[in-house]
Amino acid sequence: MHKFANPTRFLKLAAAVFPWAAGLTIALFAAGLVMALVFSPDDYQQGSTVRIMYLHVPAAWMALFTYTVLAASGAASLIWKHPLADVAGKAAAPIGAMFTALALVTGMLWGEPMWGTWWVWDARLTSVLVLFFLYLGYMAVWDAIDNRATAGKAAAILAVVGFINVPIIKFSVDWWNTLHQPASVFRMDGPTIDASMLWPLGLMFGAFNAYFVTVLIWRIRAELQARRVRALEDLLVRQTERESAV
Amino acid sequence: MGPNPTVQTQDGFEARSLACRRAGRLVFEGLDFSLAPGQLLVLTGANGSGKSSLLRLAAGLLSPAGGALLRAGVDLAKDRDSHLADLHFVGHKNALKPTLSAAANLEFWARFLGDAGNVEQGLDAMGLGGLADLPAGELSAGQQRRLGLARLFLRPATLWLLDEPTVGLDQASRTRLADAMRRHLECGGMILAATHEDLGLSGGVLELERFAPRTALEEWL
Amino acid sequence: MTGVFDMGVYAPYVWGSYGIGVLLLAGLAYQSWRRARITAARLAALEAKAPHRRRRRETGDGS
Amino acid sequence: MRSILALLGRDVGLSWAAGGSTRLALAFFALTVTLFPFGVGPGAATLAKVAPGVVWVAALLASMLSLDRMFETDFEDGSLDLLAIGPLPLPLLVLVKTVAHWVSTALPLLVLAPVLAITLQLESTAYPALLASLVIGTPALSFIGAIGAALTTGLRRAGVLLSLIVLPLYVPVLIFATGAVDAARNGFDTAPHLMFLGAVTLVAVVVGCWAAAAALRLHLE
Repeated sequence: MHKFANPTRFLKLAAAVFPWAAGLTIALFAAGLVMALVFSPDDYQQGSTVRIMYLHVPAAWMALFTYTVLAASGAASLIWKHPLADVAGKAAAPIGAMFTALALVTGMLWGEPMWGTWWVWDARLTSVLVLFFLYLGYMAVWDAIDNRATAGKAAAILAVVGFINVPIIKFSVDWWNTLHQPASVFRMDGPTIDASMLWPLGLMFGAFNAYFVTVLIWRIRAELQARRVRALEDLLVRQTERESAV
Repeated sequence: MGPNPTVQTQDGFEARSLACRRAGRLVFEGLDFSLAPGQLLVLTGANGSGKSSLLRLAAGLLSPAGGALLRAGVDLAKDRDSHLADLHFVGHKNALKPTLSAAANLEFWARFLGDAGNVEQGLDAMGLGGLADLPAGELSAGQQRRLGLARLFLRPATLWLLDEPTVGLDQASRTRLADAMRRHLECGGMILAATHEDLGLSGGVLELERFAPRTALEEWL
Repeated sequence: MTGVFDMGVYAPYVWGSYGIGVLLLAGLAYQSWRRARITAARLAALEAKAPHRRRRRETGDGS
Repeated sequence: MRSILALLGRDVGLSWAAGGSTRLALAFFALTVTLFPFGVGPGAATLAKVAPGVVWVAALLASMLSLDRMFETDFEDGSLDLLAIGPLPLPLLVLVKTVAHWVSTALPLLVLAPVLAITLQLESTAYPALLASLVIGTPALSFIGAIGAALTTGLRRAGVLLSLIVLPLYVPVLIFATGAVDAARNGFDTAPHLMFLGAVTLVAVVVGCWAAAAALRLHLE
C-alpha cells in the first residue's frame, strides 16, 4: 500500500496542515479584500469595475488548476491504483465547479458595463463555460454509478480524457473567436496589469489557493468518514444477517 | 486419452490462494483448488458467495486481487491468450441477438471465435435442429438456454466454465446436457460448474463459503 | 480611503461581484464543513454501537 | 481478421435492419434540419448563413442518439463478456464497434446531408466542403462518443449522462467542421479547417479506443 494511501495516516497529516491553511485563507482574504476594494486605484478606462478582475482572474485560474488536480488524481487512480486518488478527485470537483461558476458570473458582471450585454462570446469566457460542463460531466458520473470503486475509476477516465481535450478546446475556441470576432477592441483579461494592481491580485491568488486546500481537506475528511460509515453499516447488515441465519 | 492421475497439474487448471475483489468489495480469499483433465468441479454456496465471480476470474474477465490461477502450470496473467483460446464460458445470459435466427447467432460466434466451426453439430447436440431459422427472440427461455449452451459444441475446448447451466431446462435437455458433459470429461475435458442441481456426474465439490473474507472489516476505503 | 464609497456608476457591478463571490465561496465552505461534521457524528455513533468489533479490529489488521 | 469482419458485419447488419439505429438517426437528422426554417424563417440569406451549423449540429445529435446502444445491447444480453474474452484485444474491439457505429449512422447522414442542405439554400460552392467536413469529422463524433457509451454502459438514465459527457468534447469538431463550410461559402481556402478537423479526429481515435476500453473493463467487473 502506498505510504499515504492509508487513510488514518492521511487524516493525521490533514489535521496538521488544516489550521495553517484555514488561518492563511482568512488572513489573505482579509488583506486581499482591503487592498482590492479600498486602496487599489480606479482604472482610467474601466473605472471601478477593474476591481472585479481581482475576483475574476484568480477564479478562472483556480478553475483550470482544480481540473488539473482532477486529472492528476484520475491518473494516479488509474495508473498507480492509488485508493485515495478517487476520494481527492470527488472532493475537489465541486470546488472547481464553484470556481468556474464564480469566474463566469464575475466575467458577465465585468463585461456588461463594457459592452452593454451580459454575455460576450469572448474566447476566454467561452472556454470557461465549456470547462464548467466538463465539471458537471465529472460530477454526474460520480452520481450515476452506485458503487464507489467503479464510480471513482469511471470519473478518473473522464477526467483524464477531459484534460487531454482542454487544450484542444481552448485552441479551437480561440480559433473560432478570431474567425467571428473582428479584432475585439477590448480583451477580456483587461488592460496590462500595472504594479499597483499586482498586490491585490497576488493576495487574492494566495487566498484562493489557501481556500482550496482548506475546503479540500474538509471534503476529503467527509468522504473518508462517509465511506467508513457505509462500510460499518454494510458490516452490521451482514452481521445481523448471519446472526439471524444461525 | 483417459484422465492421467500422475500428470496431476501438468495440463490441469488450478488456483493458489486466490482472492477476488469485485467493484471494491472482497468476495473471497485464500481459495485453492486443482482440476485435472477428466475432472468435474462443482461450485456451491449461497448467492453472493462468489460462484459467478470465480467463473469470471477463470474466464479471464476479472484479474485476481491476490494469489494466482494457473493453466497447465502457467499463470494466467502471463499467458492469457492460450488459456482463452482453449475454453468455453457460458454465463447466466445466453449472448443471443433476438432479431437474428438461431443459426445466425451461432454462425456469428463460430466466425468471431476464429474458425467456421460447425453450427449444425452445435444445434443438433442441444436438440435445436428444427429451429435453426427461427429468430432467437421467438424461442422459449429453455430453448434460448439450449442455444446458449450450443456454443460449447462449436469447437473443441478442454475447459468448460458453466454458470447455472441447467436453469430453465426441461428434464430431457438436462439429461442431454449431462450426457454431453460426461462425454467431455471422458475424453480428457475439464468442467468448472456453478449449479445447485445434481447432474448425476461424479466430481469434486468446492464450498465457497469456506473462503469468505476473514478480516472483519476489510480495508475500508 | 476613496475607493470604497464612491464606486461611481459601476457600484452595483462591483458589489454584485463581491456579493456573489462571498456567497459562493462561503456557501461551499459552510456546506463542506457541515458535511464533515455530520459524517463524523454518524461515524462516532456507529463505532460506539459496535465497540467490541472496533477493539478486535484494532488488534486484528494493522491498518 | 475474420473476427473483425464477423463483428463488423453483425453490428452493421443489426443497425441497418428494422429496429436498428440507422433509420432512427436518418429520420431524426432530416426532421431536425427541416425544423429550422420554421424557426429562423425561410429567408434564403439567413438560412444559408446558418446552414453549416444547422446541418452539423443535427448530424452530431443524430449520431449521438444511437451511441448508447453501442455497448449497451451487448452488455445486457451477455455478448460483451464473450467479446471481451474473444480473440480481439479490448481496444481493437472498441475500434471495430466504433467503426460499425460510424458506418451505420454517419455514412447514411453523409448521403442525406447535401439533400437537406439544399432545403437550407446552402450556396453550391459549399457542398464539397460540407461533404469533406462530414467525412473527416464524423469519425471523431463516433470515437469520442464511444467513450461516453462505454462509461455509461449498464447505467440507468444513460442517455442524459452520455450527452453531458460527450457534448463538451464535441466543441472542437463542430468549430472546425462548420469553419470549413463557412470558409467555402465565402470563397476562402478550406484546407486549414479540414486539416485541424483531421487532427481532432486522429486524437479522438487514439484517446477514444484507450478510454473506452478502460471504461468497458470497469463494467465487466
